[in-house]
Formats: sequence, C-alpha cells, structure tokens
Amino acid sequence: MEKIGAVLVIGGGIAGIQSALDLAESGYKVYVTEKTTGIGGVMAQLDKTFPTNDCSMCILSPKLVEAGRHPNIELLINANILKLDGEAGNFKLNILRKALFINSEKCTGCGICGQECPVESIDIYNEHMVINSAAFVKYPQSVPLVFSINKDMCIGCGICQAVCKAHAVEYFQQDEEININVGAIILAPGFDEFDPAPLQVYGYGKYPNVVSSIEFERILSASGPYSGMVLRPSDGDIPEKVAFLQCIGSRDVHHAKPYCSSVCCMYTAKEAVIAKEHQHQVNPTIFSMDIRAYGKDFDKYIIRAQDEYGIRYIRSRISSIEENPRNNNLILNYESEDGSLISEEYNMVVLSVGLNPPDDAIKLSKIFGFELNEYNFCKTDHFTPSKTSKSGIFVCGAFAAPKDIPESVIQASASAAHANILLHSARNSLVTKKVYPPEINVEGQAPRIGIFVCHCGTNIGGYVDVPSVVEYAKNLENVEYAEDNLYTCSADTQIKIVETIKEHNLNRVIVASCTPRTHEPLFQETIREAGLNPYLFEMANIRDQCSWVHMHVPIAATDKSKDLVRMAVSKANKIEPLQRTILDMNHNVLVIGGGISGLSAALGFAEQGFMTYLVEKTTELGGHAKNIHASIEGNNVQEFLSNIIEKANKNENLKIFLESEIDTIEGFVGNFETKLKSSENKENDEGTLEHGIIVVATGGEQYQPTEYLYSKDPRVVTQIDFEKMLFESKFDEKVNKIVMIQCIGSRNEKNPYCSRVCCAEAIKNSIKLKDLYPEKEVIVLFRDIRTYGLKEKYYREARSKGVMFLRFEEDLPPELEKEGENLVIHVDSPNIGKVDLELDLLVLSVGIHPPYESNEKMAPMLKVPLNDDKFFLEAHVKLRPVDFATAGIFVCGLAHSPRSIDESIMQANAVVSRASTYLSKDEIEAEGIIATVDISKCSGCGLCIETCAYNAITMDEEKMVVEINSGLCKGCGACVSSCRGLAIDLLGYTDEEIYLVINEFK
Amino acid sequence: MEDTEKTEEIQVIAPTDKVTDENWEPKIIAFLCNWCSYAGADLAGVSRIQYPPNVRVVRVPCSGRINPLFILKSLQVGWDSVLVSGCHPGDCHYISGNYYARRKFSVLDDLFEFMGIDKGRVNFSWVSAAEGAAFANIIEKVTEKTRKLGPNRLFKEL
Amino acid sequence: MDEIRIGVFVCHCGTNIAGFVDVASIEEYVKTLPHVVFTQRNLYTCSETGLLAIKNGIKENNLNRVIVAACTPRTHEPLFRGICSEMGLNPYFFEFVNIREQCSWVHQKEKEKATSKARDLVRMGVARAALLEPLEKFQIDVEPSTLIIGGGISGMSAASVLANQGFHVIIVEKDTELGGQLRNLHRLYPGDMDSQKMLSIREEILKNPKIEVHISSKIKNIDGYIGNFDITVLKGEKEIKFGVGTIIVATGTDVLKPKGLYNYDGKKVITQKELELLFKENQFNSKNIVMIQCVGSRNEERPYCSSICCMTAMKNARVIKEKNPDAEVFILNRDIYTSGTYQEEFYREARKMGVIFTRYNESKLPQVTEDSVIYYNESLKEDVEIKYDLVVLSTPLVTYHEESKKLSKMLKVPLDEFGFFLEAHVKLRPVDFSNDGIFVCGTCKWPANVPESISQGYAAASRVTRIISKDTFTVEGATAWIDQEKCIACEICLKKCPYKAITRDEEDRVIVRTVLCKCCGVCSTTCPEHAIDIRHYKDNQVESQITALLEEGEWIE
Amino acid sequence: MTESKSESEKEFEPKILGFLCNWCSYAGADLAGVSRNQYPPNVRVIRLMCSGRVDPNFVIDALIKGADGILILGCHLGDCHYGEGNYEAQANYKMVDKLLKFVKLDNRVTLDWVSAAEGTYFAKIVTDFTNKIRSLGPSPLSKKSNPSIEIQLKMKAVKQVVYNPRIRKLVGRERNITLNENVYEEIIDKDEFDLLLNETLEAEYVRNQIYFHLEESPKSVKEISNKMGIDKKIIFEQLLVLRQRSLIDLSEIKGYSPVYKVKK
Repeated sequence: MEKIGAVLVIGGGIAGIQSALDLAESGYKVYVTEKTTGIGGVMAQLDKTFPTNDCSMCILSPKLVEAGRHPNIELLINANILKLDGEAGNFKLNILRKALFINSEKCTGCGICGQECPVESIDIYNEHMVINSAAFVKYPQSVPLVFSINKDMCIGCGICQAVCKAHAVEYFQQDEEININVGAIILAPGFDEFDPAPLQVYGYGKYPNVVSSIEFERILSASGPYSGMVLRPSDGDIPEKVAFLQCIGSRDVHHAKPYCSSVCCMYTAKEAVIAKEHQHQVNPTIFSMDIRAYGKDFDKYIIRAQDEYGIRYIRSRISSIEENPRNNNLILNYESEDGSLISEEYNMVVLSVGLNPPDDAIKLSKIFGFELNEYNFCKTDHFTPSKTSKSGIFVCGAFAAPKDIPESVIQASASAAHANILLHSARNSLVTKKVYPPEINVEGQAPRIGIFVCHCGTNIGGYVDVPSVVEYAKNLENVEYAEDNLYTCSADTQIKIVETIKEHNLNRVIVASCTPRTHEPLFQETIREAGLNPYLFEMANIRDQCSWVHMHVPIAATDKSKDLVRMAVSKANKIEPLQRTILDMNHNVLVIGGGISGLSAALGFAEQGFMTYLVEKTTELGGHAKNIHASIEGNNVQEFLSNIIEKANKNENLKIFLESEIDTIEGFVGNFETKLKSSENKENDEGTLEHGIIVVATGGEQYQPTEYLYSKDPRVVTQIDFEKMLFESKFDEKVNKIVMIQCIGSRNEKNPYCSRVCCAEAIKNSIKLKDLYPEKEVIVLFRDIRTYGLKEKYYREARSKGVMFLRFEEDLPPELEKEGENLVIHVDSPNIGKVDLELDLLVLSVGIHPPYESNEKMAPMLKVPLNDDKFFLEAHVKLRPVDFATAGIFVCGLAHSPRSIDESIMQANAVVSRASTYLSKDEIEAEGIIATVDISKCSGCGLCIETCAYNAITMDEEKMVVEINSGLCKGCGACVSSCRGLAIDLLGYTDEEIYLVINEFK
Repeated sequence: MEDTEKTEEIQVIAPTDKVTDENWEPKIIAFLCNWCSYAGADLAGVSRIQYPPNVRVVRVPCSGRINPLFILKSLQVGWDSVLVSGCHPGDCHYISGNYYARRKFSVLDDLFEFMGIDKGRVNFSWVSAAEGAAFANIIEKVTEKTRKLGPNRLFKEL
Repeated sequence: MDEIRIGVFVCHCGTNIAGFVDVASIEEYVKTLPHVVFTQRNLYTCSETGLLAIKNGIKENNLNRVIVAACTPRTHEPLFRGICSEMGLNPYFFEFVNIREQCSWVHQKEKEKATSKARDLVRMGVARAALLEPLEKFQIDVEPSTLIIGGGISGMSAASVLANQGFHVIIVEKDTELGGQLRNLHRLYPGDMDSQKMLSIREEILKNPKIEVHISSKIKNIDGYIGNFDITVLKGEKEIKFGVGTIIVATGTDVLKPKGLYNYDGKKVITQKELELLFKENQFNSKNIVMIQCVGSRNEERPYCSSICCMTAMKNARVIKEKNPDAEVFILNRDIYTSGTYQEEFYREARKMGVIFTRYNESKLPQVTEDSVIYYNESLKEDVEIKYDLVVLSTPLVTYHEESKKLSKMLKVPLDEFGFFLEAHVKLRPVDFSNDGIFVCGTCKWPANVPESISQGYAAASRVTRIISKDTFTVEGATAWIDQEKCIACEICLKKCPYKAITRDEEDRVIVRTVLCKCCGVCSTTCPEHAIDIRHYKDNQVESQITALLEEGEWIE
Repeated sequence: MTESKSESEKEFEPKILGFLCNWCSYAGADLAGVSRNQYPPNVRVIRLMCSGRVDPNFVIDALIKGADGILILGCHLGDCHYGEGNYEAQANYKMVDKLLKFVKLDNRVTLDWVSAAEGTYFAKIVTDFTNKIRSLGPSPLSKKSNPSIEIQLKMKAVKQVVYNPRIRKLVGRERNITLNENVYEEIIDKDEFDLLLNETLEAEYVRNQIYFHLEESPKSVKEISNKMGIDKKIIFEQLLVLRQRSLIDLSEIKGYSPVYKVKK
C-alpha cells in the first residue's frame, strides 16, 4: 500500500499550528481543519503568558501568518470531519466545510460589511462581553483574515452584499463536502474550559462580579472589553479586593473532574500579577490547596508574585459565595488553616476553571476509532505519549491531557516526529517546488520604479484622494509608471502587475496599500514571478496607519499618503537585489548523552534513515532511569529501558560510543565537525565525525543530601534507595514507622526551582509500601503536593490507603534529633501545631540538579547559554522549547529541566521533528536580510560578537577582524547599531537607505 | 458623535507650502520595530482608533537596529520630534534586541539633555501587538508635546 | 449667489379670503420678514389683471422669488409658474401658500385665529422660498419604435395598429409561428366565425414592411429606460441586439392540462382545447358527451375564475348539436358566467338546442368512472349516473410561470400571486406598468377572450403612440440626487424605488436615473447615511418651514 | 395687531404641524375647504409629494422646536400615487412612536389616512387631534413650559437615535424582510423583528444620553447612573460600546471609579 506524503492536523490551536509548520517544513503537504472561522485557538484569547509575561499575540501571530502563507499548508476553516477510512499511511477522509456565506478567495478582510451591518450580535472571542456584527471576523488579527456571516443572528437585509466592493458575499453558499487523502493524522482539538454555571454554589451567571478565568483574561487584554482596565462588571469600578478561587471543576470527585488541570495555578498567578500591574489599587488573594508551580522558572514566578506584587495566598478551599445585594460585593466563607471560620467581603471573584476534554471528543473517537481514557481525554501509552490506540493517528496538546503551552508545543513536535517516521519514504512527494523564471540582472541599470496605489474598495479610496496620490507619484524620481487599483492584492491584479513590469521593464516596484506584515510576502512572490529579485520591492502603509486612523481629516491623510509614497520611492532608489545564502546540509546527527531522552531521540533519527552518532560518558546506556523501577502509573521502566537499549544496539543507522566525551566541536548548522575523546582521555581512533545536527541530552543528577544525617545513619535513605528496597524485596520488615520529607535540595536558596518528579516518586513508593505491608505507618511531610495532571488520582489513592500527609512551612522545616538510638522528627505544622514523630526509617525526596561541571564545560563549546539554575536555556520558553537560539542545536530531557520519563520521551520526539525540518532538505536557505562587515573599517573590538544573540559572528584570529556566518544571522541589526566604527551594515535596511528616508522631511 | 453637519477638517499645509507659524503642524518621525510596535500600530488601524496624522513611520526589523545617529540626523534634517518604539522586555522576536536598545537610549537621554536638545523631542515607548489603543495614546501625547515645544529650529540656527 | 429678492402677492379672492382673514394685516406683517422686498394685495390674483400685477411686480422690483398666498396649488400652481418663466424667472422659484381652502374657508367663525394661521403659513412660505433652487425640466430623445413580446392575437393587434401609423415594430415570438392560442381554436363565439379567418391578420403582419418578426426566439436581456431600451434577443445560437423606445408585453397563457383530475387521459377524458382539435381534424363522432366546468380553477390552488371556459364549453356544445342533433350533451357546472348581452343570448340558445346544464356543488365533486359520470343532484338529493362515451373538462388559462418570472426580473415589473403581470392601476392605468414606457395586454395580464385581447392590444398600442409620436419625452425637474461622498452603496433605496429609477452605473456606483424618478422622496427618508436629497423638497427647505412654525424667539435655540 | 399677550395666557391654543401628501390628504383638505367644513385653525400644513417623504428627523425637529402636536396624513394603504410610499410612512411612524414613548411624547404625534374624497373626515381628524393636544396642554419642550435641561438632553438623544444609520437601516429593510423575502428567501417573523428594533432603539437611546451627559462634563458610571436613574450595570455595558467606537475616553481615575470624557 503506497504511503501518502500528506498529513491532516485537526485543530488550529498553537499545538495544531506547530505540528503543521514542522511537517510543512519537513516536506509534507499539510491540511489543517479548524472548527471556528480562524486559527489561533485559546492562546489567541490570552493577554499575557506565564512565566515570562510575554504578550500572547506578539509571539503567536507571526506563527499564524507563517502558517497562513506556507505553500505546503492548506487551512480548512469552519470545517469538521464526517468520515474516515483507510489505515496508517493511506487514510481517506470526508470533510464537511460549513458555508461562511462569504467567498474566502475574493474577501480581502477590509471589514466594510461588519461596519455597515445593522445587527449587533455577541462576540464569542471576547467571551460574550463585547458586541460584534452579524458579519464578523473572529478577531482583528485572524488568519485567514476573512469575514463570515453568523447565520442565526443575520436578518438577511442584504446590505453587506451591496456595500462589498469585492462582490465576495454569497448568501446561497452551500456547505461543501471534500475528500482528502493523507498518510497520517494529528489530533489537536484542544480543550473546552469547565463551565462553572452548574456549580450554583459559586453564583457564576447569577452574581455579575463572579467571572471565569478566561473572561478575566479578556478583561486584562488591551483589545478586550475594558481596553485592559481591571473593572467590575456590576458598576465599572476598579475592584480593590479580588479573590481567585482555584480548582474550580478540577480535583473535585463529586461535582466535576477528579484530575488536576495542571495550568490553573500558574495562569492564576499570572492574571493576579498582570491585574496588579494594570491597576495598582487591586489587591489579589488566591485561595488554593496546593500551589502547583512545577515547570521551568515557575516557582520563581510564584515567589516574585508574592514578594514583588504582594499577592496573598490562602491555603483553603472556598465552599460557597454569597452576594451582598447592596454593593454586588461577594462574601466568601472559608476555614483558615488553624481551623477558625473567616468571612471576608471581596469586590470581585475569578473562578480558575479547569480544562475539560473538547465536547466533540466522543464523536471524534467514534469517527477515527481511537480510544479515550477514563476522563474522555485521548488514551496514550506512557512510553509513547503521542501515539493513540490507532496506528497512524497521533495526538498532541490538551486533548491528550491538560497541559500548558510549552508542553503542548513539545508534544506537537513529538506527534510530528511520529508522522515523519511513518511517512519519511513519501517525503517531498506531494510538495511542488515552485519554478520561477530566471532572475533578471538589474546590476548597473538605472532604477525604473513602478507604483501601484490601492483603493481597497472604499477603505483607502473613501478617505485618501488616491488619484491625486498617483499623479503626485508620477513625477517622483525615477518613477516610470504609476496607477491605482480597486484591490491590489486580488488575484487578477497580480497578473496585471506582472504584465506591467514586463511591458514597462520596471526594476523596482512599490505598492501603497495595507500593512507589509501580512502582504509583503504576497507581492514579493508576484514580482519574483515577473523575474525580479523579491527584495526590489517596498511597501507604503496608507491604510492601517493612514486612511483608517485619519478618517475625519482626509486632506491630512492624503498629504501623509504622498509623504509615505515619497519616502518609499527614495528608499526604492537605493535598494539592491539580495540573494539568500544557500548552505549544504549534512544529514548525520550527533546525540550527546545516552539516557532515555538521548536513546529516544537517536532512534527517532535512525528510523528515518539518518546516520546517528550517540556519545555516552559512562560505561552503559540508561542514564538516570537506571534507578527507576516503575512509573507512578505502574509501567515497568526497567523492561522498557532494556528493550530500547537492545533496539538501539541493533539499529545499523545508529553508532554508539560508550565511555566517550566531546573533545572539540567546530562549524555551524549542517556543517559540524566533532572530535571525541574517551572518558579516561585515552586516544580515540574514530577521527572526526561530520554531522548537521546536535542534540544535547546530557541529563541531570540526583542531589546528594548533606542534611538529616544522610550517610551518617543507615536509617536515613533517599527515595531511590527506598525504591530499591521495595522493588528488590530488600525491605527490613522490622521497620514500622516511616517518615518522608519532600523538597530536599529543591525550592531553596541554592536551587529555587521545583524538581517536579519527587512528589510522584514519594507517593509511588508509599503506595507500593502500603500494598506490601498495609499495617506499616507512613507520614509524608510536604510543602506542596504537586501531583499535577492525571497523577492526582494516585495522591487520592495514597490517602485512602492510610498514608498521612503533614504540611510544613518553608521557614519552619522539620528537625531530626537523635535521642540515644532512636530518631525523632520535630514538626511544626500550620494545621496541627508542634508534634514529635518517632521513626524507624527517614526517606528524603531529593531533587534533581544539573551536572554543573559538564554543563559549564559543554555550554561555551556549543556556544549555547545556561539559565541561572545552570540548566540549558532554550530559544523561547513557550514557542521554541527544544530549539537553541543557535540554529541546528537542540536540547531534551533533564538537560532542559527536571521532568518525568514520559515527558522526557515526548521532548526527545519533539527534537526529532524539529531537526527533521533541517534534515529533510539537501540545502537550507538562510535569511536574505543579513548583516555584512566591511573589514577595512572593522577594528576587531568584538563588541558585536557579544551583542549577537545567534552567535552568528566569530573573530578571525589572524586578521583580527570579525566574520558573519550568513547561515546563522537572523537580520535583527543589533550588531549594526552597536558597532562603533560603522563597519557593519544590514542589507535591506542599510544606513544609507534609512538616512535617505529621514531626509525626505519636507 | 456623528454630528449633523460635515466635520470641518483641520487645514494641513500641503507639502510645498512655506512653513508659517500659525498653520504649522508638527512633523514626527517614528521608528517602529516590525514585530510588536508596528503590529500595534496596525491594530489601531484595524480597530479604526483615530489619532493625529502628524507621524511618518519607518519600519525596522528590531528596535536594536536603531542607531542613535538616526535620531540625531532626524532632528538635524528638521523633523520636529522622534519616536522610537520596540517590544516589551521579553517579547523581542530576536530575544535580546530590545535590551540593547533600552540601554542605549537611556544613555542617549542624558546626552541629548547635555547637548541642549529638549527632552520632549525624543520619545521612547514599548508597545505590544495587542496595544492598539496604547499606540494611539502615545501618538496623541507626543504630538501634543511637540506642538507645545513649537517648530524644531535647533539645527537651523547652527 | 446674488441677493434674494422675494415678492409676496396676497389674494382677496373676492371675499373668499378677505372675508375671513385680515388680508391687510397679513401684507403688513409680510413686509417685516427677511428678504421680502415687495408685497401687494389683489382682488383675484389668478385673473388677467392679477397676472399682469405679478409680471410688473417682478419686472419693477427685479424679484427672483415669487410667493402667491391664495387658493390651492393643486389647481393654479402651473398657471403662476408659467407667468414666472414668461418673465425669465425659473418656474421652481415660485412658492404657493394656501390660505383659502385650508384657512379662510374652514375657519370662517374665528377671523383672528385664521389671520394668525395665515400669518404663520406665509412666514413658512417665505422661509422656504429663500432656499428654493432653480431646476430644469429636461427632454430625453425617444426611439420611435416598439418591441412586442409575444405574437398572439393581442400582440398582433397592437403591432398592426402601430405599423399602420408608420412606426417600426419588432415582434419576438418563442413559438415557430405567430398566432398563439388562436391556432388551436376551431370556431369563435358569438358569431361562430372560423378562427382561421381571424388568423388572416397573421399574413397581414408578415407582409407589412414596418413589422420585423423573429420567431422561435426569446428575450435574453433588456436594459435602458423609456425611449432608450436596448434589447438582446436569442434566436437559437444567434444573438440579435437592437434599441426600441417602448415595450409591449403580450406573452399570453396556456390551457391547464388537468393531470390527475377526473382521471384525465387525453383520449376518453379530454380538455376543451383537445375537443376543438378533434373538430378541426373532424374526427369527432361521439354521441354521449359530458362536460365538467371549473376543472382546476376556483379551488385552493387556483382561486380565480378563468372567465372564458363557460362560453367555450357552450360554443363547443352547440357545434356538437349542429353536427348531430340527437347527441346527448350534459354540462356539469357550479355557475354559468355569461355576462353582457350576446353571451346571455348564446346561453339561452344552447339550452334551446337541448344542451342540458346541471349543477354540482363544490363540496361534492362529480366522479368519472370507466364509462359513466356520477354527480350528486341537489334537487333529487341523490347521486345520478350518466353514461358517456366522451368527457370534456373545461380547464382554466394558466401563465407560463418560468418565462414570466424571468421577464418580470428583466423588466423589473411586478407579478401577482398567480404569475399574471400586475398593471399600474386596475381602473385608471389598466394596460400600463408603473415603469414608464412598458405596457401589457392580452391574457398574460388576466384571462380574456379574443375580442377583449384584441381591444387590449389596441389600448396598449395607443398608450405607446402617446410616447413614440413625439421625438422627446419631458422629464420632471424635481428629482432625487445622490451625494457620492456620503453614499455607502447599501442599495436600500435601489430596492425601495417603485419606479426602479435607482441603479448601478458602470463604475459600480449607485445613481438616480433622473428620467425615471417621480420624486416621491421615499428613498431620501430611508437612506441611512442621509446621502439622498430631493430637489425642490430638500431637507433644509422642509426644515426651514418647520423652524418657521413659531414666531422668532418663540422656540428654543 | 397680534393677539394681546394676556389673552393667549388664558386658554392654551396648541400649535400643530401637519404633513400632508400632495395626492390624497392635501386634496382631502382642499375638499374640506371647498365644502366649507369648519375645523379649528391650529394646524399649519407642509405639503410633501408623499407621506413616505416625512423623514423621522422632521418630526423630532418639530417637537424640539416647540410644536405642540404633529399630524401626518397620507393616502389610504394601496391608494398611494407612488405605490407603497404610505407603507414607508407607517414603518417610520412606528419607529418614531416607540422612540417617543421613552420621553412620553408619543401621544403628540399621529399618523392617519385621508383620501381625496374625504373632506369631512379630514375636518374631523383635525378637530379631534386639536382637542386631544389642547387637553394635553403645551408641549413640555415649548418655550411656554420652559423645558428642563434634562428633557432637552433626552430630546437631543432622541434626535441622535433617529439620525443613527443603524436604526434607519433596520427600518429601511423592515418591510422587505418581514413581508416579501430576505436574501435567503425566508420571511423574518414580525414580532422577532420588532423585538430586535426595540432593543436597538433602547440601546442607542441610552448610549446617546450617556454621550450627552459626558459632553456636559466628565463623569463616572455612578454619577451617570444617578443622573439617568438606570442601573449601573447597564450604564457600564452601554458605555463600553461608546468606548469601543472610540467616541469616549478615560479622563482620570477618582479613587476606585474611572471617570470618562468625550473624545473631541
């Protein structure tokens, strides 16, 4: 059965888009179906994202625009799946595209229909808090930017069809069924947030000042209903006291979902911090049980929230809310830690709602035939976390289990990796490389500029006197041709532009219309089809930054348009053609570190036929996982480990170097050369390895405790030692009372982060003990139990089996005292006060910390940064979690941050997919706009080397001048303005061009 | 509010008119970083938020690209004031571009003061892609501030 | 704009006004109003002396606005407008204030209040006069030719009348020959004339050089307006384009084939049309004939009477009786409609010849079995069975629904609920459409017999002659006008204009074809952007009258 | 020789504006004249070609200028010289009537049909209407009853609603989509449309009042709510719409309440 080199991605959220981009870049045709009328999912509704407080739109919309314009990606909006048949490698799907009543080919997204529509309807994007028209776009930066008609709100008055200059409105558009043929399917339908209304107790929907967290997210957003001000819905005042209630709809066996939704603790902290930032009068208080800040830099965020922003945390679960009718305030009754009953009045309450499986989960599972787990999320196997029960169908994002954006992006790339492995034989089969006519050489030619001024229906023409701008443009320097069009971006006008270029043999083109951010690639593509170098093009934004914002002063708007066109012409006179540097791509891969992550990544490459070298420092493979017998879910880790090691040894595309270390690494993406040396630095006969990609999987080490008499008294052990006793039946039956202490070596001054796995480890071992010896007594002393996600059920199981949990505060840790022979622990717990526990065995839950010396040696060698906890620092915590800023180098496993085995495997697969975007090509095209250095002016001071975030600049030792690696340079220009000798310039934005524009002041 | 008669437009000098004091309108050049501030300016357009027409935008890849000499040159050529706007810290598409910009411009501020250039003529701001209204407010404030400062005669007398 | 100089002529109208309104005080008061430079009172302003007074007033004081406060504008406005244009003053600079029918005559017992009302009315008139603008009535040239759609008897009649007056006529007929339904008829009542003789008109048409006939061709597209219609006709594959001044719709109707009623099979149970065919090919030899009236009409689906079936049935019955006197002919009917003198006579003769008319009730319809018709006889109060060897069903005329719908869209003329064309006014403009230059005649408007169709044809021809007999068509000056700056092209006005005067031009802008605009002003009130104003009834003119309702200072700024 | 001031003080003489259509009601009025039917002299007539030409703007303007009553007379439905002009008059009147209910002035405007042959009926209508207005007393907006700032602001809001393109579009398309067919060839249920129109009228009316209150002086939600006697939540929601259309802006924050001002 012949494999199809195409993939269907279900769901246009951040996960769906990330997997689509990875696969499109790896040579596959990708279809993305999106239920609503625009991609972006829930992330598009967020104002800021934790832990960096990034503006969600700033980091998301470039990815959406890229997906919208990618030649290999086809977006099918307003669509859902009807039928599936076929099997892995060759699926046939029947998709229903619901009518939009507006032809998306013709619609230019100008928005006149929405403006003139007399009907006001509710805007779902803004959670029903803003009004919208019946003809609407999902949100202003939607991709694709096409309008649609909400049929139930529309009264059919016909005005939108009349005012639409592009004749795009089609009232009789029918739903359309299309059939597509793909090799693999990736499920990324995301989640539905829990609707708190059924829980009458919290008064959501009844009391106006009780809002859900997603509604509060819109309130915080500058484009939201209150323009970013934190106000109360009941009277528009600033709420002084705001309460955030955690675990609404999560960790609730009776009324809602038993699992933990993983992200609420963090997004609540962020919403509280941003609310405080927007309105200093706001004093947020967060009511939670545990604070589950388990991810990278999460704990630091919580500490900053408390210290710097004064966010108050109260450890108590609110049972009910009443409203004080006089002022719509809300009265919260709760039991404080020490048991006293408190009643407090708050101006506003935000319910941190959990994540439910999407409402069409059951329907999808029926159509596709994959299994759901007990919570109706998609069932996955522990050691292959992105594979569903049906082969050829993979899953990523919140539909697999509630997870935050970085984990979703990792799993998106991981699922793309599985698709890669399945279909790599059919790579590039359905992807047509566009053929362009030969590029005309314009060197030495005098500039002959053509200008196309757009009316954009009435959006520009209605306010700016377009004909007078065209007249004005005609007699500017070197302007050969100027005309105006109704819609310059429409398909027929592209053909006209190509003809005009040939007819008047123009060698520079200027389009005065809307924003270059979305339309520059489109016009560059068009002039390339006319044989012109795409960089011989300049845009003047006379719509979004002129006609639309100066509607009441048309004369001034027309003058401004003339200025902008004049400035574009002056720049156009100086621009030069640019070539994108081509680098050849060596298809071999070097994986450093032989733990589970290293092995999984190495196998991911080898199975696609890429030659992979695996370097392991110690004498055997397995890394940290060697000490783990079982996961908390009960999967046999040792058995999995031996299978994977056996598979690795057998795979002939995989060459393993034990007891070896990296000696030197030279080169850059696609052209690395590495010399190995054996651990005891014996000579190594392997010579230098040539490869294109590097994967850092150097893992982490267990903290060796010095406190609590560890290694001084045999009765003090770590969880690993305890696990060995239990699983290798070496447990001394005389031991009756066991005490465990959490957060040893984590969340303290030296390691201010949570090691994420110790809670699960402690609970796994306690359950194992209680199963073997039910009568033994186990007490766990903890600061927070962070069994996030679907692990919550085991925390409940441990409690039901008699394991006792006692909380202690960070500043009052338990003290161990040796009275004669027996050991006593003094604990001062907030809920039951001081207590002394005699014990026979003390188990310390020790954290994971990075291998400090080897990381500090490896980082400068690879020229990649470490974060202040000395873990490796990835390019972007949210959207490029496994890439380094330096192209071609990736990181996964404990080297990135502490994580569980399945999460490490997921990250390893993610690296495979990310690297495949390079490995799938024989040569890679670098940026066209790059910096170049004039060595006659370079004084070799090296300031630019530090400035460059992409390590694209290196010092040429003999000539003592700098060199710029065009393959790595991203064209940001930071080095240009840092250079004292004006030796560096940025092609496409040269100093000369910018000065010319500045001189255009009239 | 759409009032009954047609709103009369502010009479703005056509490019070729001689600059006389009474019908003078400030001219402001703005260097906007492509990924955040330029996107914020576009959002103000998409949401049809009106702001004064005195600004002419120059798009650069990153605020890190803006060379202090551009600012000086702009004032020298006659622009009445300069606005430089980049991404909020942490948002930068090129990771650290805007950190360098911030440090450079804080030094520049003192230099301009030392050179006797009125502080109001050079403005720095950080606008994200979602802050359309914020961008419009900044433009209004800078335009009003420049209007109060009057035409830029600094380098004319040199 | 030169200075506004208003002259006000207040009329006594004998005692009709002066008797009940203090005309002198009105004249004094008017002097105080802005822009008024001349006032005068006349006994009878509409008399010769009155008109002369106005002419002199205009000349001596070079007035550029004239106001007459007298009777109702509906009668004398054209008269005074004529005087103004005689004096070289644009007729639209004239304003009429009604202080007789709507003041003095109806407030005879309250002179004071009547005078105060008259003062207000004149003040309002002066306020409006100050804002009046000059308008031109203008001419558009007219193509002296007519397109007739449909070559049936009524279309042919209209064509022959017009051709004989020397006008160029074009007939478009979708069938392969002219004649329409007439070709299927055997004999015509009342004089039993042979239908073929009536068809003689067909040869006359074909011979007439003034008439251009296109058979088996259909109308593809119609654009333009009165005097300047551009027509595209589709003849097989070929397209013929030509221009005409006027259009007559005479598309006719067809006889309903009563599928599924009284188990009609076209052999033993046939329609009147099929019966006449038998006569023409003289294959008729049945002895016992039962006719059933109102088959498929005056019921739920078609609740109208087709008015010709009764006479047709009786005509055919008499033909049968003539051929074979002892043939048995029953006519089962609900009512017999024979209006007018000769039709009633025709009905009495049929009975004399032995045709048996029996009544059936709508609630109990007759049944037609293999060989007999069973109907419930009201008087005998029981079912009666009649043996038959032929049943003839009288079915109604029905429209060619699809073609009419397409044609109505092209001509932008309305259809009624049954698909018949809807004339401008059932009584006063029976063969006109409300759109200028388009007329209708024959059964496509409503079922009609041959004489009625012919007379309607002639009527339509005479209505056409009024237009194409003159080489220009004068158009009202006061029309709607669209300000393209404000117009967002939402097409509310376009859909609302009863005269389809608003349309899209080549640059896709919404414009008013002033030639068709009747200045009712509806488009202006419904325009959401206030982009349309009506010349001579402009918003600011009406608002000036509203403001002038109260004395200066009496209303709040 | 105008009436002496004191005399008119005694019994109130309403001043009524009449809009008559040229073809039917104006002719009817003339017939009343020809047949010497007597009726009170309080109506001042403006002749328009069709009752469909009576722009809602004219009616509101007349009320603001102090007319005590407004009488709109067109042809009987089906008789209109221009086909369906009077149906438009009816649709416009229905909208104006709903709107004037907000300021309790709806009883001062009426719409009726008079054919060219109904002279006596015309006289009867004028007589009845004049008496009704006389019983109502002078219009609260006329100078005699020196109108409060409050009612004047409300009328400014009403005028802005009638001027609002959204309302005029709904009224403009009402008959097409509730009688013959909308663009989907369906017919919109009459009451459903009325509900939509009512909601739109009410919303725009409240928004305009908020705008004019802010035009007077910057205020907070609480202050506007006290002035208008409407619940703070609704005021806040409508105020957000004005902000979304960038007609108003934040002026300052007093304590915990933001204060808004009109954007010039």
